[in-house]
Amino acid sequence: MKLAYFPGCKINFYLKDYDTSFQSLMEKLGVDLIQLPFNCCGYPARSTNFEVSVFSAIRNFALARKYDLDIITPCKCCFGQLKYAAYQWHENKKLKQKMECLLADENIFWDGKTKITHLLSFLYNDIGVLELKKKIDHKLPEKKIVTQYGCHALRPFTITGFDNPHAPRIFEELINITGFKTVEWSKSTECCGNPIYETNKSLSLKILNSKLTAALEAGADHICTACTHCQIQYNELSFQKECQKHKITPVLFTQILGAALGIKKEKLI
Amino acid sequence: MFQISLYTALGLSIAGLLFRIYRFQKKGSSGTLKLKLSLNLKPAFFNTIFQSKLFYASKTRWAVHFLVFSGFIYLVFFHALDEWIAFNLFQSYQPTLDPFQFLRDFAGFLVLIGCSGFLLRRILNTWINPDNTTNYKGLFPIILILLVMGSGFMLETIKIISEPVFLEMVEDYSDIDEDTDLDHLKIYWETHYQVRFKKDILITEEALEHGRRLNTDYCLDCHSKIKSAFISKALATQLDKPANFLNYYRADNWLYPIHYLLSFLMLVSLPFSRFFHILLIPFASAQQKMTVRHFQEKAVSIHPATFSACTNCGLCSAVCSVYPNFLITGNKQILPHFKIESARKMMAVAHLNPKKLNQLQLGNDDCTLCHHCTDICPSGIDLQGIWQTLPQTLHKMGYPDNYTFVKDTALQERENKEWEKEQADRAYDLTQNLTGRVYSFENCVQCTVCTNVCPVVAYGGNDNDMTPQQIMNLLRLGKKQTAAGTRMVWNCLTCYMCQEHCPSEIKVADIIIELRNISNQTTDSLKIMGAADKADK
Amino acid sequence: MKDKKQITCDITVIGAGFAGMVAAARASDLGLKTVQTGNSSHLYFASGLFDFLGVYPLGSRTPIEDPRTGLELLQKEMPDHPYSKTSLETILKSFDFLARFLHSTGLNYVKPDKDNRSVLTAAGTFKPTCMMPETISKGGLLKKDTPLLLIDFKGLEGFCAGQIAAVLKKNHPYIFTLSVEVPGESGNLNPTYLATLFEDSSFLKNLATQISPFSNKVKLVGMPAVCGINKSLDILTRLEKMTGLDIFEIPMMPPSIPGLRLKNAFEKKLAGNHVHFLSQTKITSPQFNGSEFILNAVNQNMETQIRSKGIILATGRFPGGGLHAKRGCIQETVFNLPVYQPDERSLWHHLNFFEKQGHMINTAGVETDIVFRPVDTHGAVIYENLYAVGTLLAHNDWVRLKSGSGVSAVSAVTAVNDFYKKNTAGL
Amino acid sequence: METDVFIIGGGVTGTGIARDLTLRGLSVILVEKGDLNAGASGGNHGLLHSGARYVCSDPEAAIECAAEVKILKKNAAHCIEETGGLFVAVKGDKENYIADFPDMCKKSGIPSEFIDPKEAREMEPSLSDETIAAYKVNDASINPFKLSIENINDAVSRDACYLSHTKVESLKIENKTIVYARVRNQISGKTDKIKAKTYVNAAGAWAGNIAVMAGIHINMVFSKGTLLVTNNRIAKRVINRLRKPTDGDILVPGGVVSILGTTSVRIKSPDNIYPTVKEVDDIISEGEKMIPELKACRYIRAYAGVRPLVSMGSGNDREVSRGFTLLDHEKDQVNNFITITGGKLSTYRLMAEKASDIVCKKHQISMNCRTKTIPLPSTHSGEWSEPGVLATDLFKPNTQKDPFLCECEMVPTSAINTVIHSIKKNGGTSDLSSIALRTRVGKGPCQGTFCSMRILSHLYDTGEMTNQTGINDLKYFLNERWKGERSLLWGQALVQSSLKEMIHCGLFGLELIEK
Repeated sequence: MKLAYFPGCKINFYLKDYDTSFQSLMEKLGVDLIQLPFNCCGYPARSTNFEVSVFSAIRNFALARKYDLDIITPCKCCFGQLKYAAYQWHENKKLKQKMECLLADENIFWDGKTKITHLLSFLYNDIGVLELKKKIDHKLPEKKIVTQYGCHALRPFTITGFDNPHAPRIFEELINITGFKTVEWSKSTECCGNPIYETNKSLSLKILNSKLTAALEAGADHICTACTHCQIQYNELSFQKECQKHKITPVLFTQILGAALGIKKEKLI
Repeated sequence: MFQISLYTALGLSIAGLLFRIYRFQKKGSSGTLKLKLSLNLKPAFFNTIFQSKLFYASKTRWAVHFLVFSGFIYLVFFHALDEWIAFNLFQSYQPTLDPFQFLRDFAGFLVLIGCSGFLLRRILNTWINPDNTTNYKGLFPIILILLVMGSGFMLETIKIISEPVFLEMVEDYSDIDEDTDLDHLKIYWETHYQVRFKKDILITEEALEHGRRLNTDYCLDCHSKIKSAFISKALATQLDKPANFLNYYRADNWLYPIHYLLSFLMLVSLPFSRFFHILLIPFASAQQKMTVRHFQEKAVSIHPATFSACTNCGLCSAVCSVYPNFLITGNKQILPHFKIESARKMMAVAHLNPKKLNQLQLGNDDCTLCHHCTDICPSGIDLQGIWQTLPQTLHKMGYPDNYTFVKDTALQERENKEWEKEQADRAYDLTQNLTGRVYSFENCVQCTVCTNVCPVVAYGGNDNDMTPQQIMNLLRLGKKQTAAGTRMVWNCLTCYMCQEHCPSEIKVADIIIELRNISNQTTDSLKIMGAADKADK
Repeated sequence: MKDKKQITCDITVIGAGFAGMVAAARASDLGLKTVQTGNSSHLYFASGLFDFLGVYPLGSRTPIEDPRTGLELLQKEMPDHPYSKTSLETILKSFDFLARFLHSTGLNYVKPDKDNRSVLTAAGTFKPTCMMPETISKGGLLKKDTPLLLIDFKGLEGFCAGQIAAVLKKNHPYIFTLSVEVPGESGNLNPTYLATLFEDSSFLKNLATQISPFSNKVKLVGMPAVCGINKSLDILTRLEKMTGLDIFEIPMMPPSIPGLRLKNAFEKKLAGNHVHFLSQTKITSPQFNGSEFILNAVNQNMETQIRSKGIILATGRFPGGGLHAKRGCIQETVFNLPVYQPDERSLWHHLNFFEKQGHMINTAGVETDIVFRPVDTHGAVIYENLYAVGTLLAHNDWVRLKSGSGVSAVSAVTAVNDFYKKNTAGL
Repeated sequence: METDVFIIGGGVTGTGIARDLTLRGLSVILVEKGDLNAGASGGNHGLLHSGARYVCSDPEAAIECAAEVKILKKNAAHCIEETGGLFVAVKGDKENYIADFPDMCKKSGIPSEFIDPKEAREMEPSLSDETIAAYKVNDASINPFKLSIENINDAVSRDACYLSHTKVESLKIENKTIVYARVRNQISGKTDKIKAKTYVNAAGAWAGNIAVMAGIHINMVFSKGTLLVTNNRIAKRVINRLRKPTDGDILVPGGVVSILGTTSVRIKSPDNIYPTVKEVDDIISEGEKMIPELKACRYIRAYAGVRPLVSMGSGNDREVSRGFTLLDHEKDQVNNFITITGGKLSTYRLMAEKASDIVCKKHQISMNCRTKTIPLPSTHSGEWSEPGVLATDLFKPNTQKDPFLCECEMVPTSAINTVIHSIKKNGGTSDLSSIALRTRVGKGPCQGTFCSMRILSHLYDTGEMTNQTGINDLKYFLNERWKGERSLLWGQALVQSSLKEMIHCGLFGLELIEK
């Protein structure tokens, strides 16, 4: 299976290990990822300029369309934004026209058919939990782990359609096959605080802290993320004094699944 | 004459160099951009000698660039500085002997091709080029090189055809005194070395034969046949007619100073023109690149010299993640190779045009720190490092980011501004215009569920002012701008909790995000107005 | 062009309010492949108390002691009332099912005993109800003259201990009040956030130390219903241990935390039972092709075609969107079923908001047969496998009768059971 | 208690007279059986007529208006919003009326300017596309509550005394003069005698009842007018239907809302009136012809006022002059008693002036009226009655410190406290209703669903309330709101009210509580 790999901006500089582990995981699952010169998904521009945000996304779609590929991304933000943009494109005729003109200038186009899928939904829907389970040959130790559903994949459900927005399951199901045991906690669907890290760091960290405390109350050893931004936020643990007191480590889903599938360590970091 | 000009040139050039360094240091001491000593030499070496980064970035460009580079280096060592280097390396060295005679021409030839390549590209794709000033700056060195090469080849050609030069050589290197011998040698050189003589001498077989013998005796061991100097030879054949005239006026004598003066001009302009990148790129590439940890610890510092290493090749802009932003907003200051230019100017002269600075601030805000520009930059500049430090500098200079700007302006100021009208008139038809249509928020039943699920409300503490549902009320009360300026709107995580939980299914988050859009536009126009005022003063 | 999808299932529950949740719970419990659509956030308005029958006949000055006697009378006098279509034991059974289901999610309700319990509310009034969360139950046992400590929290609007005390003064002379300051919170406190604070043990300790001094004066402590969102009972018992006092919660204005607990409990468990939930999704142009319903579930970006044998219509009344009132008439929004309603708008509401007889509009709704299948004006069943449950049903002024949860529960359970009986053969 | 002048009725006229007289140096006691603007002063459009509306039905009233409006715009600017107004006719309206309108305006000297219907629709996009004619006039909107509050505050600042919830029970008459009035406080039930030189009956619709106490019969006619409040402001300007005045033909912007009215129904008694469903439907179906949006939009509440008119015996109340009636009862053998009633909000000052003139004559005071010249001072307790006021001037960046008690209209705790303070200063009781009267509390879409409880518990918190009357207070307040809601409960308004019922009856079971 061929898919266009949409890494998203941050992964390249901030989270190389997610990049590598994701790629080697896909390789293991027999998916060959095509690297295209994608630009920003448009999420950052969403709060500054609506048009820009949609156009950025559509331009990526058009690029994928050029090679007749569907897109997969490991980042929940990018996933959500691309979904959102596609929705706007279909809804808003005037907008669509303008976008089409702009694309035409670079002689590319988009017919709205390109599908966008996130790592998790891909594994859950296209590969299937049972399929994966068969492939697992290195069961991991029974560590307690809590899940971090990124906001933008989960909400608004009416646009992303990722999973039940109030009681999502797929992440748990996917983790539990690796051997790790997910534990219930109150804040699994809540925001990690990353979106305002740049502008309002103190608040961002407060939110992060509240999540860590809740995770500890639930008795977890790890927090599992499947989103670039969430992981970057949790990596704050190692930088911020007030976070270091929490004895809990964030892990990338790609790494634990990769490990469970027996991918070598160096190909995961 | 030669000596004087050489030493003045050297002096000037060194003085200039020192001056630049001094300036850099002074700037360096100013705040965020400190001098950084931690160097990593390996990339510096490869990037300097083989231009490795350029090679990865664009093969063709690398090829062209490397022609010039290699040819030029050869000429410097085996032509300009031959007395110090060439002669000492090879005892047998003679500029007029092969292979050196051939190589010199060949090197010159490479440089010529390379430079014409530069010119060609500049003419072909103009969009990638910055504004005219830098365009000219880019052209200056190329022209200069071409002139130097041109003059060089001309000089060689003239020497070839020149009778006086021939006679001088005869004087210096042979003991021929009989006119017949001299004539025979002349005949031989006229036919084989393309010297042009005033009065024709009739050519006979044995005269030529005798000439050849004389040539082997006296000349050959330190003057190869000129066919190896293929370019000059070609030129010489062209100069058949004016030859006598040129020889009469000893063109070689006045062409020679032109040649070396031009070369000295190059030397002088080294610190002040694009030539400088020859020294700066190694330096920039040697600078340690920023890592995530650096930013976490806010230990970011870029040496100002690296700004000047940029050659405006524009490769960064081609891979910039937010290129689409530029396509829609048209703000050039989004693109890296424009940004660094203005940033460099800003560093150089603190009082840059406020409008420009404002644009720069707005443009730089769009950067998503994807590191593509740094990855590709052939000069090895840590561009992302610069983008990441720029906001602090701009803030110091009175150009804060929108978040801070809004935080510091009282909400009342935002209401009833003249621009508000035009903004109201500007149809939001491309957006959903949720804030403009009553039905999108009038169904609120004041149940405060959105407020209850909002993490910002929960943890914002004293940083909160309005709650999501109060924002809906503000809209109902027709206070769009006030709403747009609230902390709520600007602290919003866009986590969509409110929207997902709203029993009346109001698009709370979408509305808040749209408000932040409006607020951003408002802020931009406020800033632009402010910048304009500054500019007037 | 929206994302298109297709689902086939045994039964579709339209609506995610209380009735909808019960129906989905029952259906998934019976192993039916269930799809649910709607907006679960309306449970924020639920008090968390399950009423059976609080007042009958309407206009009587006092609530009824024993709902059973009330029920008998009601079944005699109001043959159209949903309760009249069912029996006491069915009602009790459905309550029982509800209790079991919620218990399995870790949300404990006290089993109903013979009489109604009257639960103290934030207004200082008593609400007659049948089943309540254990965190609230002790408030239902409030005796005259028992010394009582009432706690409120600075910044928690709409709840004032002094107010309740003042109202109760006549019957409960020995009431102490305590206004707790939440450390580090200067301004407005919303209940949800306050509830999350309870999950932090240090906060709990702090609170305990402020309560303990009263332990020699009182035995019983009442506090707003914000004692944690998850594991509320554990937290309450921990607090009781720390203080050595009996503590109960007092339900207050929406957003109600007991309601939120219900919401979470249902959602978690139903998701676990693989009930496919389409949040904030509307059903448009439902069709019946003789054997199954074909529903178009539409939201912003998705268009899901649901093929379903049966449908449970639990869309609620006006707030839930099950009924929509135009200026002239009231309509049912999904199937446009016939709606029993007053003849003209002037009859909808009384002049007195607190009219004991209740407003006529509250009896409007969908009329059904004895297994809650909507019937047309001639009393004929409209669709074999279409059921209407919950507050959508006509002739039930649940607000005045205090019969909301009871009717919802019994109608939902009965409907699903009936569908199951009829269709298990086919499954 | 003793005073120079005893004024009955705390409407705009009463408070206006109080201010006028205190400005002329007389001491004043003003009693009001309810609270400020309980009658017609509260139940109207809040429209400052340019006069154009009356040019054909009642020219002299029109001229009066025009003159008064000028003065008010100068002196009471802070109670007025200079909206400007439009007269528009739609397809089917009487051509000849449209044709005569401009000259009639000219006759009464009222400026009116013809505008092309297209242009009119650009000015007011909400106008129907069937608009056939439009005239620009200088109507404005005025906040009657603020007006009365400011008037009385100014009077009180000159030692006038305002007694709210105080009802006149009887007037004691001895040889052709009233000796004292017996009053009863509605809340405490205490009675009291008030002696005064002159007695002014400004009881508006209840003027008849008061006059009767002095054995005088006034032939009052009560005409009920119902008005609707929309959820948001629909038009920038006042919009009048260009036709003979009738039902549902004026839309007045009131801050952030619009007010649509009105009807005219002859009723027997001015007491406990309320808008009926039929009236509401009539108004909307008339209004939507002029502004289609009115058909779909969400309404917050409806309210009714009674126009006190002194009959000239004819049939239709709209024929009866809207000019005011001023009766010196000397002719009725009561020397120190005058009655002032009827009239319009726009001319309240003039009414007050004329009444005061007579009073002054009786007191041999030569000083002329000064309300014409001295502007009405602005005090703080008034501003909270203004829709959306907080969101503009009084917005506090950090409401964490000062939480809103009423979310819809954004009334913060501090505001409630100031209002409570000013109520107590005027000897009133700080209960929900009197707070609601002076603030926007309960006037938003939720109509008291949440704010009622929040404010009540705040009152207990701050010790303003201690006994168990709170619940009855709550019930009373909600019922007052209900009167305004019930007639327009459909669509979202019904959703809101069902939520209210769920909370206050379903959960709190207030309907089971006995007084």
